[in-house]
Amino acid sequence: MDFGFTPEQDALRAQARRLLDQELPLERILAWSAAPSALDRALWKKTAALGWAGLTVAEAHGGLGLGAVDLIVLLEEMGKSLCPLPLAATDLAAAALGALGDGAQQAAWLPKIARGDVVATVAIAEGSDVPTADGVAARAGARGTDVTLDGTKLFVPDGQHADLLLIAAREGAGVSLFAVPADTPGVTVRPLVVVDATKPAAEIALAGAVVPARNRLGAVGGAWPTLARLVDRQTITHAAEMVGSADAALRLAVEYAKVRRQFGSPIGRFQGVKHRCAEMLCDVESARSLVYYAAWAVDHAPDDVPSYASMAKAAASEALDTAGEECVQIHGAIGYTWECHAHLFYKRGRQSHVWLGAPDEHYERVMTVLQHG
Amino acid sequence: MDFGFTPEQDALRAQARRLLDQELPLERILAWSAAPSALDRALWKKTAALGWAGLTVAEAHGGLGLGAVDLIVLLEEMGKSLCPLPLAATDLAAAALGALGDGAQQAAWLPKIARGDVVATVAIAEGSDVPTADGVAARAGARGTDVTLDGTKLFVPDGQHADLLLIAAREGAGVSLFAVPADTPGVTVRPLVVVDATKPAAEIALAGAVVPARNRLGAVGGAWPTLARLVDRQTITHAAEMVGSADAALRLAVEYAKVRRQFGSPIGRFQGVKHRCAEMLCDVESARSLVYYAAWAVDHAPDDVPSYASMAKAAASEALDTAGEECVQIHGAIGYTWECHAHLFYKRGRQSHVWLGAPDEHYERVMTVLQHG
Amino acid sequence: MDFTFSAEDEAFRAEVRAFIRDHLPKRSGQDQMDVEEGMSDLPALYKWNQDLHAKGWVGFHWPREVGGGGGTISEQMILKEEMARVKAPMLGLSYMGLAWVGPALIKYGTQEQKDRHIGPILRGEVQWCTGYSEPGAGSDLAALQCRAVRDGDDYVVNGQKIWTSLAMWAQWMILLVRTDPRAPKHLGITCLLVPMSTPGLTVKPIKEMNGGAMFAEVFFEDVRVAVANRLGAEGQGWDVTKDALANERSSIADVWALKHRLEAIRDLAARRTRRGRPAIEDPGIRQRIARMETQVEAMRLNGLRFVTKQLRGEPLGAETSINKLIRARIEIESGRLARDIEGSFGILAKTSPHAVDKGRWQKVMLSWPPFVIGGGTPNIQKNVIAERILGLPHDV
Amino acid sequence: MDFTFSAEDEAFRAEVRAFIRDHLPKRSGQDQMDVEEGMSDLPALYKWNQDLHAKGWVGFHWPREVGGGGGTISEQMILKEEMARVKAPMLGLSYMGLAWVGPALIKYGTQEQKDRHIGPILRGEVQWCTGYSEPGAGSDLAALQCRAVRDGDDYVVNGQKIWTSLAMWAQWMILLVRTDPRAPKHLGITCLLVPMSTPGLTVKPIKEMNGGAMFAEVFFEDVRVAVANRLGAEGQGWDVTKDALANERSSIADVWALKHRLEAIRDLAARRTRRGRPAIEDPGIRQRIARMETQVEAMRLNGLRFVTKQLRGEPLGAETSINKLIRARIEIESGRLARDIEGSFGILAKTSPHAVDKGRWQKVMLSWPPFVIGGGTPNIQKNVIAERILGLPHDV
Repeated sequence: MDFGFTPEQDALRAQARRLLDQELPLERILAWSAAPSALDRALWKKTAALGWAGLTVAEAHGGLGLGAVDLIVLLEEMGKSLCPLPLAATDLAAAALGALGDGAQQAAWLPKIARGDVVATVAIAEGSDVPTADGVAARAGARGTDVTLDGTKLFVPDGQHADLLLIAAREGAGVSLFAVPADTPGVTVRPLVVVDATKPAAEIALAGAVVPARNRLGAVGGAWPTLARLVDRQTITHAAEMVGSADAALRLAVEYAKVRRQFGSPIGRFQGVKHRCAEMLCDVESARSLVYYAAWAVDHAPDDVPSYASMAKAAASEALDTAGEECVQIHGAIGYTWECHAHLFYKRGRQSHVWLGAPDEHYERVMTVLQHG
Repeated sequence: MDFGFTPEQDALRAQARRLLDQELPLERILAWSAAPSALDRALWKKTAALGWAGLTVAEAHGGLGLGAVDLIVLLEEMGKSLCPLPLAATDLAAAALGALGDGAQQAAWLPKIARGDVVATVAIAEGSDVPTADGVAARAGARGTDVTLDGTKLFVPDGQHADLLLIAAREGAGVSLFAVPADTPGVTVRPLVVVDATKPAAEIALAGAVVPARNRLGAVGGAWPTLARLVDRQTITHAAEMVGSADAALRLAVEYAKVRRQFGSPIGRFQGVKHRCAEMLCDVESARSLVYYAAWAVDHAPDDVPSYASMAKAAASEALDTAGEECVQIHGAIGYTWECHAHLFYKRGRQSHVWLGAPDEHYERVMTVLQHG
Repeated sequence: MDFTFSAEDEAFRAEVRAFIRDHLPKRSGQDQMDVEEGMSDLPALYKWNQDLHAKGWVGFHWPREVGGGGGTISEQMILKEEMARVKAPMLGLSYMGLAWVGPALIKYGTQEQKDRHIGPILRGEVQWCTGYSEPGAGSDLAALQCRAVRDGDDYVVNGQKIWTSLAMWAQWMILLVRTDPRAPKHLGITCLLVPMSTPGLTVKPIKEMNGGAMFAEVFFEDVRVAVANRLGAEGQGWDVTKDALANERSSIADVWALKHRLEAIRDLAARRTRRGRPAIEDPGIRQRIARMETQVEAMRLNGLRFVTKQLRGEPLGAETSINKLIRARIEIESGRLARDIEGSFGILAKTSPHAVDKGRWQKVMLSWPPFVIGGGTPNIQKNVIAERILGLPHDV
Repeated sequence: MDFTFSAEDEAFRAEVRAFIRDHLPKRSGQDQMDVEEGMSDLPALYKWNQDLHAKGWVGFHWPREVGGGGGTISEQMILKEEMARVKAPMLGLSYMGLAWVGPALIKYGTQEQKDRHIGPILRGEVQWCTGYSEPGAGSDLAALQCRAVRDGDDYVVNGQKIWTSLAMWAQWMILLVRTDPRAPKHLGITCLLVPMSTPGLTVKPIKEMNGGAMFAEVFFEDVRVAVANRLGAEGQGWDVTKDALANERSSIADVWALKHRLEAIRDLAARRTRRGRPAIEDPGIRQRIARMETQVEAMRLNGLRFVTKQLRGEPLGAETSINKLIRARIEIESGRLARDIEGSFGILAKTSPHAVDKGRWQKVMLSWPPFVIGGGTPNIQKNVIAERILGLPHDV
């Protein structure tokens, strides 16, 4: 029984912290968020060289072959720094290729992903808010040995930075997944302007985009069960980022409360401030425990994944939505200014709360699992 | 425009406060709650002599002919003292007689009620939690010029102290209301043991109880619309008592926080305590405003009654449930002892919260009114 | 208790409604958030100010002898409520002048000062800003350090102010400075009226988290202010302004703005879906909407109880902090609720394709702090309530 | 990260399960609230204590040389978890003796004291109570005033204790007294072991709001305690007991008790109706159940993170306050939730006709304070977290 990290994982965390402190201090994130521009490819390559992009890619394909727990160590640190690198999206795409792709498909894409040459993402969601296969309305049609794709994918994480889009589309009675290079004619990627600029998302319009049938990952119409599992993975990795962000928001508020003086005393001496901070710590640590276990379950207890993914996301959403808001409030008027970093966490909290399902939706699922196993 | 009380209402309030402080200090309520015994008839008569029992009874029948706002002035003070006198129940019965009774029925009962000779109550609820006419399963059957009553009424306010029971029963396609003396054969009244002993309630079992048909108030099967209105009145008067109780619970906590010292200082100096008290005051005053307006609406703006009754009850429930709980918590370990009065308010809060509908049910009704007018 | 109005009051209400019908600028209806946008149609707002002023409805509660309307308390209430009901622009263009400067001038100003400033304020010709808060003096306003030293017929001001709203558009500032650093902190403060064009005075807008800029920092470097522009006596600055600080603007206009916002949220919920069903049928959403409606109603009725006290000639005390706290809750919760109704779409900001209601709700979500923090943070309001109403001991 | 156990640990788990199968008293399954009821079947509990003791499982984490079981941390965890899973009675009958007295004796006791007391505690033959809190020293325990004056070979004790749980049934008390009123408040305190039968010692049960009485006031009037019964040196009392105060009993047993309670709440919701539909289909009730389940799971996993720290030989600090705060929330919310599921029936107490589940939930609703307030109020826990984990300044 050991609910802690290995020395290797601690080293990975320390490495991430060093790199992020150096390359992406919050001042840089703030400047970037005013006018979110293209992905910093050089930085992405640099982290890929450290093994980040291929962290969970099999060693045979040039990755490190590590697990979900290792991944969330990185993501938690990225969350603390509000780092906009597309690691979670790329991991998800790699996991999809690993689960559904055949040898040729994996060999074609995974090494490039691991090297950081190809940024990838998975496009599942659309305008519908129904989180089942029924929510996929984009259509795939046969044309000889090709497949044509039509429809609109929404909220595609890091879609505007991806070279490779894995697109879920209705085919026959089911849902298939297709590997679609972003520069395929008929594919239009438009960035969405979101509340939290550090979490890019895009719209992908498909107007008769054509890919060879060999770009289908897995069987015709057979992708949904795997996609549903991948959404759980995505939910957990996102919750890990949220826990990091909530932790950092709390620390930012606490450090300010130690130095800001009102009425002759640091404001952190007043229980009106300190008790709120204590409650936030409670919520952050609880969400953290749930995220850690959920990540462990991904590779070791798959039956636990659905309910723990939902518990982790619900708890992380509540912790971060509150921590971001309190971070602004504890800073007082300064917290409302652009120059103060508080709003970056506030925006992350307000956005992540509904991204991949608000707490009430996840609690509903927890309840369903409790009732029906 | 005047959202305040008249000098006469202020005098009524002062009179109530004097009498309650003298006759029913919390020490006496505490002793009584350990073994709730019979109604103190002498005290009831004494208050009746001051006009309380007949406050809203027409002057023609020996009452003061006052309105719902006057009534809630009394009830708010009674709530502060957790006074167990059956004023709200008796008012409701008098209002039912006033609305549905004919001249003879009113003349038969109202003067006795106003004099304090007859304690009365209305029995609507049963085991079902459906708050519509469908929830009434007790049946009335014809037998010559008589009516037989069968069924079980539950949660009858002050049922164990009432001489006159106004009983709602299904008759034909609708619901009728019958005046049933408590000593009628076939009527068995059993006190319910409730969390808050200061709010007595009873079960009334009807096993072939017979009353003359002239004891029917109003038309055959025609009572429900009036009963629904009376439930709103009951909801408002109960909310008024709750506001009084919440106010008193807050004051009790505040007074303790001023004198109880920990770490060399009154605990009321710590924001952990004082901010909670401030929030409670906010909630109590808001509930109070809603109750006052709802009571005014009873006699002057009937269309506003349903939604304001629900808003008042929901707000009062939340305010009191919290104030009672915080009153215990702010007292620390002492608050858990029988000798401390905090638990009396806690129990009132926990009980009243679900009595006549929990906040979620009332908010649902507010929403329905907002949508459909 | 009586919620009806006298025949005179009802006649006044009819007069207000007729005026609205004839004079309300076409462009209105914005949420109160949109002060900046509201400023953009200045000609219409000047016309509106003129029309209102002609009726005596700018500075309606000020005495007639200084040019005010001399309205009774119930007439003031009717005027504000009728205007709010139709989402009319503010009752007067010189917002800060009406709220802060006028009341102080009326009580402490010299005849010359009144003659010079009150007319332009009423006519909406001059914008004012307030130089109160400093980086080290926010909730603890009396800790202010901005220094003024007497030099002949001038004061020479050095220091900094912050959170000065509308400073970029103002021609005058009402400024608090410390003239006696050795006096107890409330007693060494003096109030000055300062033209914004004075040399040495610099305005630096503060960019806000929603991307806009309504506030500014104001820097003073040897700014010379004529002693004639001192309002009240030297050292009397705290008294001069504290009345206005305590001067509760009736919250009726705020209540109506919130009521309009909740109406729009209900409408949003009726248009959007959650998990394939209309959001307005979602029980959790319904509960939150109804609960917020209940709080706004409580706020409205609390306000009427306060007005009743005023009508009866009783002073208003700390109880106005109650509505400030409720308002803070609603300001924060309304944006969050709208986001939850929008679900995934709740993340889309103003200029995004697919943004719901042109990103209105995201703006609400990013714009509550001035309403929550301005005029005292919730923690300060709670201290005020706990100490002044409940009698709990001071802790700061 | 690894949630599996070693082969040795799994063998131990099998041993525990076999033991439970063979020895668990039939009457069990009560909620932890029912300590009083639990006490009523004493013969079965003595037998259970004997059987456990024979296995070395009473005082399982104490060193073998004092008669403990010398269990490893993971074995302790397995033992507690398996017992909690089947709702077994407590691991040892001398509850306070095991929790408070034994640890202090092992560290500070003379050989004679150990020989005299540890055996009876392990065998469940002697009940202990703790004389710590006083009317003026609750959260601020070190402010205690109960006075002991040396008189020859005795201390003479005068004063009062309060909130002494189980005092009515105890034979011995571990008592904190002030021996040096002039020393700084933590340094003038001494620890004594006192037979409850000593003349001058009076126990007065405290009636609780749920009608029961688990706590007492204890009065001391010239109570003579032999110096030989002093635990540790004079003035060392705070050190002697503060270790035990800080000694986090693993919360695994608490977590399982809460899990059982939530299971019962789900079952309740499945049996009851709200507005004519099964309560478990009510979306608001579902949200509250799932949220509480999530909090209990977090509490369980937080506890495993703390155990991991211990397994790695790192000291446990203030983080155990986190689970105490979560537990406080759940203790209060569980009774409230059950009430709301029961609706109108939620007001019916134990002995009422129609009471649901024999009034179990009303008892829960009236019995949370010892679990919420005992061992430090939520406000104290928040101060501990804020100061010791977050490094915020002291305020008391």
